Amino acid sequence: QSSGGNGEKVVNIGYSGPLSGAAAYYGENTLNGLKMAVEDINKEGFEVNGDKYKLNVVALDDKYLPNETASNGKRLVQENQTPIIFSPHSGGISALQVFNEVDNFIVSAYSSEPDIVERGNTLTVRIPPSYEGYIEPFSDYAMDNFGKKLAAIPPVTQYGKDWAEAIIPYWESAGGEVVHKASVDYSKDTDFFTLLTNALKEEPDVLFIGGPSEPTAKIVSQARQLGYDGGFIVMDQAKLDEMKNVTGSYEVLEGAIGVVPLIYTEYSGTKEFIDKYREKHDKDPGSEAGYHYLAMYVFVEAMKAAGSVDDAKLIREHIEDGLTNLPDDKKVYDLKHIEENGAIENFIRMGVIKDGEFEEVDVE
Amino acid sequence: MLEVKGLTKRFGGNVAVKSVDYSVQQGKINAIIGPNGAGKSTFFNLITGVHEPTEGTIIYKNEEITRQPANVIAKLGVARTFQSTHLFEMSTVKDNVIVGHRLRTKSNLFDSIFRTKRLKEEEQQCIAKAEESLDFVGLSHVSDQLVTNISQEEKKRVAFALALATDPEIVFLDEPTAGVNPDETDEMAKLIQKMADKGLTICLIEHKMPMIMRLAHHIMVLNYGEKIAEGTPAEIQKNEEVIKAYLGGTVSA
Amino acid sequence: MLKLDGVSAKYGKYLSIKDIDIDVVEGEIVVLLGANGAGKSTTFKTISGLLKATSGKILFNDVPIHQTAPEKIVQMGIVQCAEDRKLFPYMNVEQNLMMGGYIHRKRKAQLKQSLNDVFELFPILYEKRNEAAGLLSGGQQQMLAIGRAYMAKPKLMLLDEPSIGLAPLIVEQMFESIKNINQEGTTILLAEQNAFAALSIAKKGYVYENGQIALQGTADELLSNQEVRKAYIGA
Amino acid sequence: MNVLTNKKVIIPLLIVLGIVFPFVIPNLYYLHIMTLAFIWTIAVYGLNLLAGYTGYLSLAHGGFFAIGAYVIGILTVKLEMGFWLSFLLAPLVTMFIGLIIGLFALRTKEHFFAIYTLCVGYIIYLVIDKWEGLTGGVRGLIGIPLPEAIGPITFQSPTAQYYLAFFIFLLVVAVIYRIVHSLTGRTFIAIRNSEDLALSLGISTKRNKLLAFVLSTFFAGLAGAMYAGFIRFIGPEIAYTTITFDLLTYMIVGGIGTFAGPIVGTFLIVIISQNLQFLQDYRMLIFGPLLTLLIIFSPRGIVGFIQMQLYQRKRKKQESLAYKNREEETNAGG
Amino acid sequence: MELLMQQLFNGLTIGSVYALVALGLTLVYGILHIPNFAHGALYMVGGYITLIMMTEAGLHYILAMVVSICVVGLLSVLMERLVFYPLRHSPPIQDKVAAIGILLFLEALAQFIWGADYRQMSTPFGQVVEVFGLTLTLQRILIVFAAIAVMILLYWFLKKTFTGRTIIAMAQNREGAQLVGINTHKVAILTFFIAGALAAIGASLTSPINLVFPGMGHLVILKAFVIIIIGGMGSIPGAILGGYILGFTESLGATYLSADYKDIIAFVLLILILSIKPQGIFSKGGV
Ligand SMILES: Nc1ncnc2c1ncn2[C@@H]1O[C@H](COP(=O)(O)OP(=O)(O)OP(=O)(O)O)[C@@H](O)[C@H]1O
Ligand SMILES: Nc1ncnc2c1ncn2[C@@H]1O[C@H](COP(=O)(O)OP(=O)(O)OP(=O)(O)O)[C@@H](O)[C@H]1O
Ligand SMILES: [Mg+2]
Ligand SMILES: [Mg+2]
Repeated sequence: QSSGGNGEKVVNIGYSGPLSGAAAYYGENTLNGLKMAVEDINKEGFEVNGDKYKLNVVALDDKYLPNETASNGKRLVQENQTPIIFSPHSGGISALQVFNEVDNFIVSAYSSEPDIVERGNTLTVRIPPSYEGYIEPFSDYAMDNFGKKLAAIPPVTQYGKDWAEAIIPYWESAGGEVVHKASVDYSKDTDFFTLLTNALKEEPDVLFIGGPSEPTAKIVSQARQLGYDGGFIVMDQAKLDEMKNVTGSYEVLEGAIGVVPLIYTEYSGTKEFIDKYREKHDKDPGSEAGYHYLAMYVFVEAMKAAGSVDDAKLIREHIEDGLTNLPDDKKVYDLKHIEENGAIENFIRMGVIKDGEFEEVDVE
Repeated sequence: MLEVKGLTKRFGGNVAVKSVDYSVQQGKINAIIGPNGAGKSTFFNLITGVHEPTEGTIIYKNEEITRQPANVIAKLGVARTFQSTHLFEMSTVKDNVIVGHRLRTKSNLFDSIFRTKRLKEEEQQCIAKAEESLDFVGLSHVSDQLVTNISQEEKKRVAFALALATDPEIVFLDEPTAGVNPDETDEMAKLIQKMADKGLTICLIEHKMPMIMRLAHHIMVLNYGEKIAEGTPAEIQKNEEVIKAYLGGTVSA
Repeated sequence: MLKLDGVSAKYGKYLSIKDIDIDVVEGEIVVLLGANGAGKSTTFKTISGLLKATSGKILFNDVPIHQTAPEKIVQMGIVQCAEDRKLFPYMNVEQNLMMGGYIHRKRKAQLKQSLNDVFELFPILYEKRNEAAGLLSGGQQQMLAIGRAYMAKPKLMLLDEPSIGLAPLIVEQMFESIKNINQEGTTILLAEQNAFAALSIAKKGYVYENGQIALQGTADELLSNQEVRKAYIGA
Repeated sequence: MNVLTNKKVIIPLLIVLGIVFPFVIPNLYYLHIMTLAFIWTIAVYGLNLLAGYTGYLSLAHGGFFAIGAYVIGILTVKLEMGFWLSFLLAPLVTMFIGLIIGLFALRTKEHFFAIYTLCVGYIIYLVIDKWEGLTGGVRGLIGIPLPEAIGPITFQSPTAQYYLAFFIFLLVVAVIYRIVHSLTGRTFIAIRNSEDLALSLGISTKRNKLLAFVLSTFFAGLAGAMYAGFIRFIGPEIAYTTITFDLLTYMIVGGIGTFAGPIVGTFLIVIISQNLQFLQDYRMLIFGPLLTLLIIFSPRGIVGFIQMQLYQRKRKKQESLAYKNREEETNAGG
Repeated sequence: MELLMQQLFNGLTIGSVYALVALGLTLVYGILHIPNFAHGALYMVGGYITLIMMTEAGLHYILAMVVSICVVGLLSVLMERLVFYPLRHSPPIQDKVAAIGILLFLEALAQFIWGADYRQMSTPFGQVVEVFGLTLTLQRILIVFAAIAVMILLYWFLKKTFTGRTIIAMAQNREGAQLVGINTHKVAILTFFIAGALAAIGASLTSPINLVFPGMGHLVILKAFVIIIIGGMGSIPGAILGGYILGFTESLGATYLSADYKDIIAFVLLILILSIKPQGIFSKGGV
């Protein structure tokens, strides 16, 4: 940490994510959340061991390429002494995990890729919930309301594959049938007529889809054009509210099951965050912004509890305290606790579109 | 030494060379003439392996070489020049010619990387050959100049030197003096004569009749791909058919 | 008709032609002689605007043209038949010729007539009219290039070594054709290696040496000049 | 000749610079970037051998780079082979695959070859991306081990890894130097000049083109293996066309077909693009035009530009000398 | 059977767009003799301009498309004047890299101005129609017919008008074109304008059934390269035929082979064709 102007010290927080190229939009959203947290925190600053600190985000572009993340990581740690580096993609996270224990920094991982916390890396904190909790409730609801025939069209990403590999066995074990399986590459295709024609010829009752919200919404509307009237299981990456912006109304999305969008979430700190975000960016925040906002606060609390702003190990040990000490008005989400492997446990919530309206459905 | 039998080349429906029988006289200057589009260049290209013949055989030193690729034919001792000279403009004349002797060397990648004795020897050999050839064509004085800086006529000589560096026994020259003024044409003719004197067999395409008539020992005339006459310059000059098809009234001009 | 006044031009940094003065009177055939690389083609390129003169003036019917774009110069009536022919290799013979008449594209009948004239001049082109120019033999391409220039019906035709690579019979015919074209009223500036033939049909000539004009005179003067005879006629 | 262009001065100077570099930098991040630059340079040298000297622009180079990386990755991670043996095998396997592809690819020429190889590169990427069982798919391969110690030398520290990369880099530069300045190199250049002419000079263009192609894949594979050993994590994106384009850019900026070009271009751009990082998402707004401008004003790259300047200075000297002589002659004659 | 028909129609739609983009590329190839990587960026800008004209300026879809055609056409011309013209004498690899530079710039610029997110374009032709049991949207029918109309128009222009011929002439020999009195600057400008316009048309037609985002040109352009190679570089009929061949192979391949390997199909097709015919199917150069 370095000294700032008036006796305050500055802690650099590292970020390496896609700020240009195909995934830039996603990268920007994550960075927005992080930056907003830092701005808010810096209004007052925070105190660790009697010293006053402010935060400074050092954000580097890695174009979604792990090797660039690795270079960026080296740079952030060496030049800016960042105790924490945020990375919002699993490739980058893996690349950082190669040396984060040696170079002594926490990887703040925004990815629900299970591998990330299963490698025994002691300085990784996974922010978002694992998707595994969604499998059961989503499937059950879909099967009960629409029928047993599922066509799976997940995106080609690792995330999509993992989802598919989790949901298909469950669907089958619950007595359902998978009638079609293919994957889509959203970085290459945004017209899905060919794909859907093939999927729909099997007359499925439910479509399993997902990926970035916009192309996912596109799949829904094109499926409707082709006469499909069943339900949709939407992977947690896509958000129903964002999908509505593409389809124009929730009517088209009738029967879609997905995670509860941030704007329909009502924890103690959610509203304030949403309002602030809207004002600043003139659009609704997605969960990636919310989680990054939240995570930064958790880290600050952990630093306070640890009594250190630069000892990564110590900070990691105090994440649990960070979660506990988190002020209520910052609770964009209500996080439960951090597990041994670095995964933060979370509540599972699901929503559906019914009669043209969003509706939260109880899980359990 | 080189003989072709029934040589034919079709391009699509076009017959560029039509069953030509011909044999090159060793150690002599053999000329091939004929109207434009008669198939002379194609004839050369067939022998030197640039094009594959449609029909016919080519025999060189009792060995059939009909469908051999150009590089194999060159190794057997058949060299050629092109009408337009492609040289590497940004390197020196000598560097351009050195590679001409590459076909007589054996060094491979291994030799190059470890700079073996063989490589060093062969490099010397190539350099010596290049110098010798440049000397022969009278270009020693420009051997260290970049090719961009030498004159058109000198470039033509470099092309000759390149051909000579391959250690050929027979050389095919396709219009070596096209666009060269009479004064320089004479110089080139002398060079061709000098090559023949050295024991090389020459095959020559030219439209410059005075030069051909003076240089050539033997002339073949092609017209529409067919051989219409063959013989000494004196015979050809008198041949009615040749006059009608090709020479017109300017034989003596 | 055409007047070059102290024209110099260069490729890159080095002067290729220096202080060239040439005067072509309407209706004449004028010959440029010179060794390879002496600067004849460079002069032609400068006249037709492909190369910009670095100094000096070029006047065509008293209008300065040394700053004019090549296509404007063509429209004014100067057409060059270049040494390396510059044909459209994938177009067939007839299309090449029609492109030659580009500036007269509105006058369909005239183009048809010119086309027939060219075919009459070079019957072989008629035979090959549907073949791609790039596949013609060297000599055939040369004829096509001349034919294409003819299609533009120029007032002044620049012929750069038209006899290159042509069979003797054809050369003879070609000089005949040049004479005919000239007699129909086209002024001709001709660069040639074949000095004897060229001077026989020309009115006057210029001899180039190292990018400068070393000698000039009427055709007869040049034909009888010992040095010229020795260097360019080979007798 | 200028001191700075004298080989006898500049080469030892650069080597010394390379050796003392780890001692003069403020932190290890510089070492990381420098090590990467060495690795990229090796790949660019491979590309230059084919595109610059032989005249065949391969756009599959990123793919071969990735093959090298994946071979070492698969051998060490999946088959748990030792690092050094895998490291040895990686470029060889790449070369072998290169040989097979080259046999077909080299039937084409010019743009056909460029696009053909572009497609080959893309297929390599897709294969790596889809063949999960072998390559780990999108997830990639994690946990490539460090090189085992050789006697007392260990490769744990970034400095040791830097010296290892530097050593291999020097070796490659020396080998490339010998190749391009030998009969083999002359043969390649002859092919670039004119294949017809080369054939008529008795050069087997087929064989030599294949040799150049295979060599170029060898260096790509070597660089890929070094990269995998250095980053220790690989994903399919290293096979993507962007890598090829990066390599191409390094080569062109440095000077295609020049000996020093790959080094100059790679180091320059790697350093510039690190320095443009502060621009974040707008850095391509600067980098794109910069690249285009450079190409417009110096098509033969930086090294080509310098060579041209030197050459023209020399020529001017000769010219003015010759001109003077001529003046004198004409004066004497007139 | 119905499935086959539906997929054939899908192939026809995709193929029409491919053909349009490939046509622009092939035209430019004819003049520049380089694969213009920046063409994909033009396609992308075309999509954005139409979108912006509709959302911000409130223009009708068709009007917005006209504006887009003009803007992208001019952008393309600008590119020629500022970059490719100065580079006309340098070897082709240089142009390629310069084109990559432009591509990087335009993408960054688009992201800077319009953001990196996926955007949706609405269309007045969104209606779903059933024809012979096939489900089509009007927009898709529009794509097919508009593309075919544009292609016929272009073909007629190039082959039958003197102005069109000048493009071909210049492609084959720039100086030769000057010597017959063609203003090569004008022709180059015209060509690039047409190429840009084709990219804009292609993008504007497909955007309503796709999404608009900075990277939208990537794969399209890669496939367009495949097409012009298959069709013979610089060949107009080749580009059209190649576009449809690819469109059909993809939609049928996705149906009867594997949807996951749909993208590989194009590239494998190319490798196969070039391995057998190294010069492409229509192996003559020239437009
Ligand atoms: N690659 C080719 N494809 C098709 N036709 C060709 C090809 N090469 C040559 N031809 C045709 O073959 C015939 C003979 O051409 P060739 O070049 O051999 O003539 P030439 O005798 O050398 O004529 P010139 O003296 O004018 O150079 C010509 O009609 C030409 O159009
Ligand atoms: N494109 C060019 N770039 C650089 N230098 C050139 C170029 N064209 C010609 N030159 C040089 O300009 C000078 C004059 O050449 P030019 O072509 O005008 O000669 P020429 O009299 O027409 O000769 P030839 O009889 O060979 O046609 C020569 O030294 C030549 O090397
Ligand atoms: Mg010939
Ligand atoms: Mg000339």
